[in-house]
Amino acid sequence: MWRSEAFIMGKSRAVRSLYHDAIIQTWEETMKKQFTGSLSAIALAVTGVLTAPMAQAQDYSRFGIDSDLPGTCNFAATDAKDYSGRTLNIITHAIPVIGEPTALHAEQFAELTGAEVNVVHVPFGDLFQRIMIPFQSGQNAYDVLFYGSLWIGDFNRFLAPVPDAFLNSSGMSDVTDSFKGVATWNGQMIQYPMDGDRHYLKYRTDAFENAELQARFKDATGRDLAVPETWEEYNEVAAFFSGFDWDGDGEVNYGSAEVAKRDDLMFSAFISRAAPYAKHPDVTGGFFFDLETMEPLINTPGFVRGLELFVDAQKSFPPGGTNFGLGDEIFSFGGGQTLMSYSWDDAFIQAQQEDSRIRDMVGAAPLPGAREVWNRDSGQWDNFDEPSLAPYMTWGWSSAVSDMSEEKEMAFDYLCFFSNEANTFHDLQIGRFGVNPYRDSHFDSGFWQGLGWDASVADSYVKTLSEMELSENRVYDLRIPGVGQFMSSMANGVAEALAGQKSAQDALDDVAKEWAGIVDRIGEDRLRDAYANVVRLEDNEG
Amino acid sequence: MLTLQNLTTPHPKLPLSGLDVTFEPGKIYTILGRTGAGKTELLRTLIGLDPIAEGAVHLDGKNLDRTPIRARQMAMVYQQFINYPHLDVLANVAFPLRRKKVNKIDALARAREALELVGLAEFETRKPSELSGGQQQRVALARAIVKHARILLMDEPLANLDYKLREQLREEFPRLLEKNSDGIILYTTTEPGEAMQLGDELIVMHEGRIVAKGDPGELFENPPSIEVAQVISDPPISICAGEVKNGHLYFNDGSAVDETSLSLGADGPVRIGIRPDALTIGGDIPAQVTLAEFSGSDTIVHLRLPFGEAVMLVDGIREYSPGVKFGVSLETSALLLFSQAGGNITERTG
Amino acid sequence: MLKPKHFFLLPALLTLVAIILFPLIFTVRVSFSSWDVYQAGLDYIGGRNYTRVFEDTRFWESLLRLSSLSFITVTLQYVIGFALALAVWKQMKGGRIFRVLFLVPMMTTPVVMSVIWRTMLHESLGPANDILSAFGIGPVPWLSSAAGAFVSVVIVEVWQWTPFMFLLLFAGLVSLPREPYLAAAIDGAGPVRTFWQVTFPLMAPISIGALIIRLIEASKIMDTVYILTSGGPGTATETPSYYIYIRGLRDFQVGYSAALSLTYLVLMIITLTIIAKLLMRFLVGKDA
Amino acid sequence: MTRTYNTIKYLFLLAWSIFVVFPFLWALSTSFKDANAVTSGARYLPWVEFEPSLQGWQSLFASGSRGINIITPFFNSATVTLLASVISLVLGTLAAYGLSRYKFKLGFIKNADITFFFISQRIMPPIVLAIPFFLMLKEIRALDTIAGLVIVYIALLLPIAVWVMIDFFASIPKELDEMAMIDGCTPIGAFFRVVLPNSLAGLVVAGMFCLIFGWNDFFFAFTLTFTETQLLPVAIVSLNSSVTPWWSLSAFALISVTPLALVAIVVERFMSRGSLAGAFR
Repeated sequence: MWRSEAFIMGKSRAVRSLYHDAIIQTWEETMKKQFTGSLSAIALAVTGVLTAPMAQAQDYSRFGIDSDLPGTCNFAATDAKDYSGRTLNIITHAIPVIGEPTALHAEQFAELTGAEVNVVHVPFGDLFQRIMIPFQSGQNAYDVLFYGSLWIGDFNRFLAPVPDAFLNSSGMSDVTDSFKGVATWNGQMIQYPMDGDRHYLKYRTDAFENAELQARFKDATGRDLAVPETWEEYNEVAAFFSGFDWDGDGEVNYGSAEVAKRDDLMFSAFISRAAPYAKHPDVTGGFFFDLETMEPLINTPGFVRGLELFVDAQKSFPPGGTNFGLGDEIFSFGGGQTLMSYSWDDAFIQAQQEDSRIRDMVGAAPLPGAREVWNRDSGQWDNFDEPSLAPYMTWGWSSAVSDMSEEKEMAFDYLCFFSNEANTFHDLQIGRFGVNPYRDSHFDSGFWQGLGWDASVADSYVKTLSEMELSENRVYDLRIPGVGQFMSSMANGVAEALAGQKSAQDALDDVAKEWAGIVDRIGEDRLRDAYANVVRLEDNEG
Repeated sequence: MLTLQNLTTPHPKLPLSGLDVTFEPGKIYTILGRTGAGKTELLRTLIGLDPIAEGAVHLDGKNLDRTPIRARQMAMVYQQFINYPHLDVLANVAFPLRRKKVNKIDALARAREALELVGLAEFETRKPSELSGGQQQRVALARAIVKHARILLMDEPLANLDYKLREQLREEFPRLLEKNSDGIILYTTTEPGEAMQLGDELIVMHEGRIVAKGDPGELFENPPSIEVAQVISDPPISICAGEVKNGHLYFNDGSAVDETSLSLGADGPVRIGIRPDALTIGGDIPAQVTLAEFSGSDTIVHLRLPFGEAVMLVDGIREYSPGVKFGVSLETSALLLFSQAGGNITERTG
Repeated sequence: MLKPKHFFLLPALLTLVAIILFPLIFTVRVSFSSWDVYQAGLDYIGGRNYTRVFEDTRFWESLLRLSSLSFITVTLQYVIGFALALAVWKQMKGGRIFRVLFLVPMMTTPVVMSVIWRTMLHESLGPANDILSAFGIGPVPWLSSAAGAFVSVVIVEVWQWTPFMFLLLFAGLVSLPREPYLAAAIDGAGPVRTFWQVTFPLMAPISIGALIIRLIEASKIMDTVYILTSGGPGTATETPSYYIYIRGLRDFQVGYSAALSLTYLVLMIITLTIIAKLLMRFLVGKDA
Repeated sequence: MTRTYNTIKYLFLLAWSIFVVFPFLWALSTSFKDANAVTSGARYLPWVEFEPSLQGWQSLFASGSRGINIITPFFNSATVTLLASVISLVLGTLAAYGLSRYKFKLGFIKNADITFFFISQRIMPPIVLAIPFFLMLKEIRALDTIAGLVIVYIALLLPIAVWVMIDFFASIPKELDEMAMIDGCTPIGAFFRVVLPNSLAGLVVAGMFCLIFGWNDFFFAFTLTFTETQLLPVAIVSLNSSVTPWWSLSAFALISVTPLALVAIVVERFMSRGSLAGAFR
């Protein structure tokens, strides 16, 4: 059914080189032929009635898709629109993650509708300011924005709500509730879901299933080797597998690759590690802050424990591991250097590339949990027999339309087209695109097996992801104004602890102090209003 | 006619103070003075490069203070060999003419003529940097005279040349400057010989003031003051302390000068000037060499005499090691007498 | 009254003032406001931002770090640049190739070259440790230890900017007058004495210029830190401009970062002026 | 003695040359790698140690979604850099000449202060100016345009031009321009007819610095444009996604260094002729 990504890409590359010439010839004819059809479609679009036009026997395989799939914004529907002479400006992440599909679908959109579409690609670290400066200065710079969904707390004032027509689109109704929640602010959907991201554990099955290594592990620790269920276990396993060549490729292997570089998303690695210790399933009313008082909870024992374990894990990092950015982590795990890693899908997908040395030697599992969880209501550690998990729905990519845009309709049309059924299935298959499951229909092991994955790998992948959707103890990003300040302050404290400049407690105490300062400056009430949105999601009220 | 009235400049180190002097066309004025006497400053002020604090410069009665440099009808030759490095020799010389809107053909013709005059005709396509120092200065000279400026200013034009070239060019000057003979030529130098030889009139400067002006020979013979006496002779006139007592002249070691051609004034201390050629080897004044140096084909010997230090000029190149002692004699008829204040009080009988 | 001298100066001066005046005044104004990510606007909050700067140990630590970083890098650049210039000064075989080669690093984009360096210093995938391991050294924690990260930044800065020193010093050497060397040769001075008594003093003015300009540029060091270490590990390589960048554009605390910048600017101007005077005194032996 | 000295000298030169060249060789090698070749440890020789791939180079010339096409950014960069450099050079040269030949005084402000004002512009870290410049360009509707960037780059480059040219003019004897005025030039004419033609070496150096700092600026090109006016360094970071594409960046590093390496050859010419610091000595 589904062919391997490489095959499809190979095909699409060949097609691409051919179609450019062909398209130009056929385009004018097509335009003429469809002139009347287009007109009616425009009329429909203008009146805001978005229905799939009659299924035409149109072949869109030149766009690299197998076939157009039914859906509100499919190729045929988009083809029917005419935006010639109009311009759409898009800001997105660097190529390839999100950036490549943005550009790809922009090209397609331009070709189908006649619009001029400009795309600018920005590295993650500077994306926020590139969007924020024009927002704050009232400059209408971009119509469509792709960015980290956690910034909704800062951006919400500048975004256009998703119109009803799109809320009812076929693609949108398939989006899982948690990702609809991510896109919603004060009950209104202002982000357009096009990606689902979360952290999960990746590990090397070849090592865990190796009888000799299992025996050696047992000798050394007295415990059976198993995929870690708590972070203590994670550290222990990682430490054991550090410093020798356990996969026999001639290079020394290590236990854990983590994003530990301060300004490179390290904050989300830390949250993943700390969440199970700090997020008590029975405690409501805030994870980062006490919603009532807006007191920072960042220096409470749960977080401190998480940080101590993070610091401890460093001994299992590969050389340079304490300065790993996401890219290094992907290279390290995806390249077969390390036993385990946890972050977004990228490293997993990298490992599963067709030419990968460790293809089908990897497994996915939920992030480790904790057997002891800090209960801030009672002020003590509560014990759990089964490790308590606290899946971190770490920021995923999201998209939105600027409220200043003068081309809102076209902008939403583009986003809807971007995430139409055919495009989404195409994008999901390509690891480097960074588009990950976020619709109910994506949690299907058969789909991934179709890409050539082993059934066991695909099963563990889908199971892991969908279980997170079901968890009642999820942690969300701090989606409030100034999230960048909070996260950078936290990352700085964590980095100081990692570097041994401060103890975990001292570092987080200082972070808490800074956080209190930020709350003072931004205003407690403003933050509480925003944070309530997050707490509602976490407390499963949203 | 170029007139300076109480010309005073604000130069922070070497200001001119209160210069009053008139220059007449058709004459070469040599301005003699030591380094730092204000000679260059004078020329620069005349041409408008340096500002005036007080007083004025008039050309034919017209105050020049509003006249831009380029309109002052003056030409200048610098001590440094200043030519335009990016232009060839011919273009260098034609440059001022072209600025005066002389058409190109005429300008080049006149430039060639000037180059001919300075003897560089065959070098016209070279760049200045490809010429020797003397040749470079000839180019600069050609560029200065080609303009036929009313006033030609020459600021120690020979100072940076070696001895031989200097001699050679100096001898050529009268011929080279012939074309400008209806103008005013101001020529500064530190060398008395040069000043004597070239100047129709000699001006001596010292510390920003004009201390003497007049016929070169006359000034040489009878310098009006010690300041003048010291610069007007090369090697300089030596000054020793002395005293007039009872109608006799004594050096301060008590030795008497028995000279009847000098008429002496009242008793009291005086300063005695000894020209370098007044001393000759062989005599009964004990002398010890402190230093000997060559100047052209002469030898200048610095001596320690019983009554002070003095300089003696000896014909020819001679070796005198410091410390050597011999006797010298003094031609007392050539002595000059100055008051303590520095004024010339020499009076000669007969 | 417009004189010719104004014709020369004013176009540039007015252009620069026109371009820079608004940003400068704006920065001063905004430093007294609470402009932040949640609200853009020029309210007035007095000197609160400056009080915060004063208490911000991270900023002051970064300043200290910068002073040692720029002192070390600029000194190394100067010494190596001078040595290179002396080495290729006299006619020699292959001199041209060397000279062109030595200039090239300066021509490269720091952002991009820092990425290349980062790959070279990658502790398990890069050639630096690979080559050192052949000599039995390492693995060196280039970017993951405080000392290593500091050294890495120094290496990259030296690589990138020694050419600048080389260019200026070589140009200076070539234009030195000959006479003092003849005199030194007559005195029988050896190469070392000639260097200290003739070359070095003659090169003093150009040295001062080069040092000052490099200090100015080095104090803004940002691209290298950003790419190589992101200021880490911990805050081990965080420089003021990188810190201001984090506060200003990452955290988007526009008001506070303006206060930081102006404090930094004033400090830099004072420091550089003092350094310039000291250099003058030591190298030329007179006051500026 | 001389032999030993020469040996040391050549060893030193050789060592430094290797240090200088190594990153480029490494970049050259890396530009032909793919993710697999990169993640399998340090590899140097294509074919021998890894299977070369053209991925890095292709991504720089691919159009649209497959990478970036650096042709347009290349010309944008060239246009902005050249325009800003030429304007800065013209204005800076005039100002430097004025400052080196005339005395200015406005209250307590004198030449040295004006010179310092120019040079001090380089002390300001660029980050500080990002937002003010953004607002300013917004007012004059110059955001995301070549013109806007040129304006900002002038502020960046003018100080460099002034600094280099002041030093240079100090080495030209002032008697030269005086002579030109005596020979009938206006002060302005003296500058253009005599000083300027003899300033080529200084202009080359100042021009070189302008080109370097303009060509290599990343920050303003990044902050003050949206989608229309992409410059080269900004285009390349388009590829810097969560996986740092060592291969594309390496290929790009080699491309971006080429135009300025040619400048290095020109500069070396002037440098060796001894005409850079003092054309008249």
